[in-house]
Amino acid sequence: TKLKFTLDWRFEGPAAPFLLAKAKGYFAAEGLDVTIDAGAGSAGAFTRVATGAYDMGFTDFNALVEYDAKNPESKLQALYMVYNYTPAAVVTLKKSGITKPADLVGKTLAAPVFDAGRKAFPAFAKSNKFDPASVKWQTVDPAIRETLLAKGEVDGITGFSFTSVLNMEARGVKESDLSVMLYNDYGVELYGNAIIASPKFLAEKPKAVEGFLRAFNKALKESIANPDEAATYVKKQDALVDLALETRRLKMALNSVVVTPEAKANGLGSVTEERMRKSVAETVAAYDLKTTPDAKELFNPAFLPAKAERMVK
Amino acid sequence: MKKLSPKTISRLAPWLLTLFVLVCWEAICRGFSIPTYLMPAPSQIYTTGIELAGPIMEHATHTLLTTLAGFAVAVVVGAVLGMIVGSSPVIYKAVYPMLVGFNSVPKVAFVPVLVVWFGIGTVPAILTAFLISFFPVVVNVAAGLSTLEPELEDVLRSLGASRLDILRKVGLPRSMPFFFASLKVAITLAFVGSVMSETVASNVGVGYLMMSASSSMNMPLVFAGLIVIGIMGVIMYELFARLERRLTGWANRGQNAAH
Amino acid sequence: MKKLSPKTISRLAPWLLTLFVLVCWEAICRGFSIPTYLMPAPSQIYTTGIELAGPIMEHATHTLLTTLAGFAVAVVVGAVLGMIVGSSPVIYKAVYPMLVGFNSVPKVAFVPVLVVWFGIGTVPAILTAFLISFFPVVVNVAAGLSTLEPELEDVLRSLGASRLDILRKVGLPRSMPFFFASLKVAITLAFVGSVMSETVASNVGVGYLMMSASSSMNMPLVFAGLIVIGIMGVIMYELFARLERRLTGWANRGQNAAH
Amino acid sequence: MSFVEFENVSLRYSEGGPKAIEDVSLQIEEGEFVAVVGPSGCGKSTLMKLISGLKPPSEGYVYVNGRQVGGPLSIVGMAFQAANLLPWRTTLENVMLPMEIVEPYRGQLRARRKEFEEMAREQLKRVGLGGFEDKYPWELSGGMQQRASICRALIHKPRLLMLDEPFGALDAFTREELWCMLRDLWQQQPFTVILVTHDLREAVFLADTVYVMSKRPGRILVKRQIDLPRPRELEVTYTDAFSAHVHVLREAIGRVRES
Amino acid sequence: MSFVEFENVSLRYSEGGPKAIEDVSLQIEEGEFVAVVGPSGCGKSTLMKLISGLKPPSEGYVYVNGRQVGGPLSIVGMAFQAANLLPWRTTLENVMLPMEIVEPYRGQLRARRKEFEEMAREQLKRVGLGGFEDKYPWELSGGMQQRASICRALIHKPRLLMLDEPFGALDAFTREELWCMLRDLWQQQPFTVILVTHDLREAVFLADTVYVMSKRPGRILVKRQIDLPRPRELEVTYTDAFSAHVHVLREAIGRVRES
Ligand SMILES: Nc1ncnc2c1ncn2[C@@H]1O[C@H](COP(=O)(O)OP(=O)(O)OP(=O)(O)O)[C@@H](O)[C@H]1O
Ligand SMILES: Nc1ncnc2c1ncn2[C@@H]1O[C@H](COP(=O)(O)OP(=O)(O)OP(=O)(O)O)[C@@H](O)[C@H]1O
Ligand SMILES: [Mg+2]
Ligand SMILES: [Mg+2]
Repeated sequence: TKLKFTLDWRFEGPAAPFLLAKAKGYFAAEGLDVTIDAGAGSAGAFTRVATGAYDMGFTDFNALVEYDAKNPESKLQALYMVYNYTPAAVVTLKKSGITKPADLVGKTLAAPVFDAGRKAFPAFAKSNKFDPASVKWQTVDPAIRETLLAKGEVDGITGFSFTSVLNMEARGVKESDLSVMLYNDYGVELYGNAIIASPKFLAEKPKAVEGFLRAFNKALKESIANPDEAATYVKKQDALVDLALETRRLKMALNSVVVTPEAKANGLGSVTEERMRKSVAETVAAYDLKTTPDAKELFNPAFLPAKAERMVK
Repeated sequence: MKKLSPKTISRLAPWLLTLFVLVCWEAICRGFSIPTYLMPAPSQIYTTGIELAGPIMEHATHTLLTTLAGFAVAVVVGAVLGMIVGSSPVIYKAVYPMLVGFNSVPKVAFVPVLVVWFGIGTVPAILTAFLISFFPVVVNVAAGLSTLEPELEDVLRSLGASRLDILRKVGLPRSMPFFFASLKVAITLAFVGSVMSETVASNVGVGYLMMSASSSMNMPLVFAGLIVIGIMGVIMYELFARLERRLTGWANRGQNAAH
Repeated sequence: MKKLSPKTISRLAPWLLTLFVLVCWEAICRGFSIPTYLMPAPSQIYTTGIELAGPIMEHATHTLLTTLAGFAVAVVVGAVLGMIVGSSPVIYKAVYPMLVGFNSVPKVAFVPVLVVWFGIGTVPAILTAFLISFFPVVVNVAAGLSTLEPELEDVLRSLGASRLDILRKVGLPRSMPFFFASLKVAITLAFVGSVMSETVASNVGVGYLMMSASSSMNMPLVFAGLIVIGIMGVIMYELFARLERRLTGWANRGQNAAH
Repeated sequence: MSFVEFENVSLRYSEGGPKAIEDVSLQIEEGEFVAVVGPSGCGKSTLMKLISGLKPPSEGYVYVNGRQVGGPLSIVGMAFQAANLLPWRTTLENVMLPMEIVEPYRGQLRARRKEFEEMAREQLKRVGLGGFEDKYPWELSGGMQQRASICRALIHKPRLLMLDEPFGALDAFTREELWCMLRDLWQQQPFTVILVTHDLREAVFLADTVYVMSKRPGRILVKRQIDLPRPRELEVTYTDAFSAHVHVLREAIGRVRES
Repeated sequence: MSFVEFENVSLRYSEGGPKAIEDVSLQIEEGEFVAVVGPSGCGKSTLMKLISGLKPPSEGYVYVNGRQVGGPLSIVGMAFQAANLLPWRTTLENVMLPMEIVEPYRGQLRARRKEFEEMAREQLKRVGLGGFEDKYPWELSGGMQQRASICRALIHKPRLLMLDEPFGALDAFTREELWCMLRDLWQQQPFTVILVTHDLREAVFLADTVYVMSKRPGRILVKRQIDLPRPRELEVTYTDAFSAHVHVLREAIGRVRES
């Protein structure tokens, strides 16, 4: 079966499991002929799947919540929660004295308007009991937000933890000089990126979806076990990437948002009903959505591989 | 029914065409039920546009001013550079490859650099608008000058006119049709440049508006932004077209003659 | 020391200028110790470029082909549209505002739509290159035609030539200087368009390379990409310049004459 | 009905502007050789434009070949007052132009190009331009351009040949040579010729009928039959009958100018 | 040294090409009225370009006013063979052109514009173009354009007036009127005139010295002093002395052509 799959971003460390699964023939073993394309952001990837241009994709779960709230009749569903935590984080320089969320009051943060961290910031503020309106935002392109922080022109940024930390390092700021406030560490319940499928594909080729997830799950576990090897598949896909950098990125992603306590307890890819409800509610509040979608509509665990296969240490 | 005079027809034509395009667009959106988040129908865009007219206008004004500033610089710099390039074959040969190379490069790549140097906001947007739009002016002015009929040049040379005189009295008037053609291209590029820069780093402007609308999946608003830019572009064009008609009527004499 | 002939000077000039710019750039980067992540020095870019020459060339070839495809379509469509617009005042009036409006809009906004229809990769890139670069051709061809001297047109009209004949025998040759001027602008825009589209929706091409390099903080590679585009732009320009010299020598006769 | 017929024709170049010619009626038979003389600016060239269909009359009717003239006709060959050679074509290519437009040559051009080119070369040689076939118009002297333009008017053997001051830039000897060439062509196989000239000897030597036009607005004041026997040799210009004709016409123009 | 002096001057338009004029030596005194005649294409216009400094000689030396000519001089007024009026200027503006370039008028233009314009209108009226001041060149007939171009050459009272077939497109009467106008201007306050013409009567009536040039490559074959007493009235053209001069020149040209 042919299957078109879109990533949320470019071929980088976190995309390793997908590329590994393809390169090692795990997809082929399920009878799938998978094409993996790079994306240019969660929103774009999301649209690609929503419009049926792509059969499946790897995108931000919260975008799905927002989309579903605005298009209640959509049958778009998440099937495998890859990032158990949202990678969103507030990053500041330690020397600026901002070390806890409350220190952000009255400060200026830089991020693109579509940044997941920026959009979910009200949830972060609420969990930490300060007024989200008390910070000022500076809208910038992803490419320069870290530059602005490094130059001290803004007090902090929001972004994916693993991306921003590495970007800051490239700008000569060591990880030890940064304070990284991962949302989930500060009381936010949001989920991160999930694998989603277009309604049409889901309805017509359920077997293919199941096979895809099975293959992916296998690859993900392998990646967790041996991230160094997994990262080489990124290099194979795109000769230009810096292998060391992507390996680090992959490891950071796996450690901070994939292999979480919850994932260790319940297995990779799954969600708990309780947290899911809270998470959706948080999103609805933070994004200022008019309706609250049904959590059961949003995540469909039916295609997940057996729990035993998904367990990690 | 009265027959329409050719003048009325040509006055109505752009409106009719616009209407026609809008109707087709609406029909396609409805007919194929294209989802809103992909491509909203004009009616939806209109509703959203009216609803949010206030903020849209604010952002649009900002973008317009930025664009005009960048465009003005581009026209001046472009015309001067074009004159220099167009009147000396050696400079032409020397400068052109560099200019072409520079202009083949997407200007977005420079916006971060500009932002870091000039801070976020209007200055990088003006500079981007300038950088993106001066090239067509250079090319066309240079082309106009270098295709100047030597016979006309000789009229001035025979009077002992200086190179500057020749440029002013023959070169520039002769290049006007080229110059105005380039303005039409340049103004559209200036809009593209400033909007692009606004999407990269700004808290105001249509570029920002579109980014923020698209991040909250409000596609009708994104398209409303696009359409507002388009309309501003048309208005600017109309202004130049008037100026052009006054200044290059001589070159268009064939069109006006009653044949 | 031998004195250089004017011909040698004008052959060396572009190289000297390029060298000069590179030296300045290097000096500025070192002098102000501008950080690499902001603006790498040419020497760094060179090192990176040589190191990764293989993959860069692969991506560049892809971009070049994409660009040329889009550009070719743009030239054909632009020239045809320009002819239609330039030879009828009514169509001119009707179509121009719409075209200007459309071109004031950043084409990036359409890339996602194109992706949905055509998938990511080459087709949207070609289309973007086309969409962004056909307008200058239209404008210039139309300007060339509408400023055609009626005297020359009359030569053909007096022979009972059809409108098409007049277009072919007088209109088009007369518009060649305008047309070539527009090609210079269009090819640079075509590069911008395809690269832009590649940054948004592709797994290959210089645009993809630049995005991927910039997300892994490899700024010298980003700039190497930019420079490769620039060089390709210059090469394309050089080709047109040759063609232009053959086809519009008559218009540039003043430049070649030994006065 | 005559071959060319004017019925009370007037022409205004702009609506409400002054009349360039007024209330002109004339008949020209097929095969007639007509000369038109009159003071500078009286409307002779305008008359030519009306006959060839380049301009529609503001009032009255123009018939050529039994049909009302609604636009340019392909049976016409015209040498304009200014040579109007196309600058992007060599002399030979300029002369070949009618062959590319007018049937039946056009259809046979591909098959018989060599032959037609030979005809063109022959014609050029006859006006003294042998060896200049591959020169561009701006490489020719004024008189040479004029001669090339005469060749262009003749080459396709038009049924109606219109010459607007064709020999004005030529010295007396070359001029007389060309008179004889034209006379011979016409004598071999009569076609209709309308010749505008300021040289009364030329008019009398060549024409069957000479029309004298008044000052602006041009009207036909005198129509004079030249009854000198054919074929005429250059010697006829020294006869008294010839001088008498010239004298009468000269008187007539003198009166015209004073009125 | 004479006012204008040629020392063995040759000119090739292209390197290695044929000579347009060959080994011409001549002296023209200040205040002399010189006419140049010769067959079409013999190099008369070329000679004019050499004197006015529009072209440098390939061999030999050209001196004007005691200095070697290195480029165009501002003491020259030139009427080209083609009228070469600037199409974006009205007739009056075209005539005013030298006032905007040549000192001392240029410096005084702002203060005395009214006065200068009055001069230009006056001059236009004298050549019969009163009432056409605000027309554009393409609204004038061929002869009218030529007359406007004569005005442009005269308006700034040049010390060296060069006229290249200035009356070729005029009828006999207008022509004679302009002869007289030119004669009167010259008589009032002599300046140097070089007149190219094909009309031998014109040459003899106006000039002190007539040069006859050979076929290409042009050489000076005959230099004839016209010793008719000044001031000359039109009646002089009917005298035998006059006819004798014309006859001799005619013979000379006849020989030239046969050689
Ligand atoms: N395109 C035009 N627009 C407006 N007026 C024009 C145009 N062409 C000619 N005229 C006017 O029409 C009149 C007649 O012009 P025309 O060219 O027919 O004269 P002509 O007899 O050919 O003169 P000449 O012997 O000088 O060539 C002139 O007064 C001229 O100003
Ligand atoms: N720009 C040019 N390039 C090349 N050759 C030229 C150029 N101008 C003139 N010639 C050549 O030089 C010769 C003399 O030309 P010129 O114009 O001086 O003749 P002329 O005596 O003025 O003739 P006419 O009486 O026909 O105006 C001609 O053979 C012509 O072909
Ligand atoms: Mg005329
Ligand atoms: Mg000449």
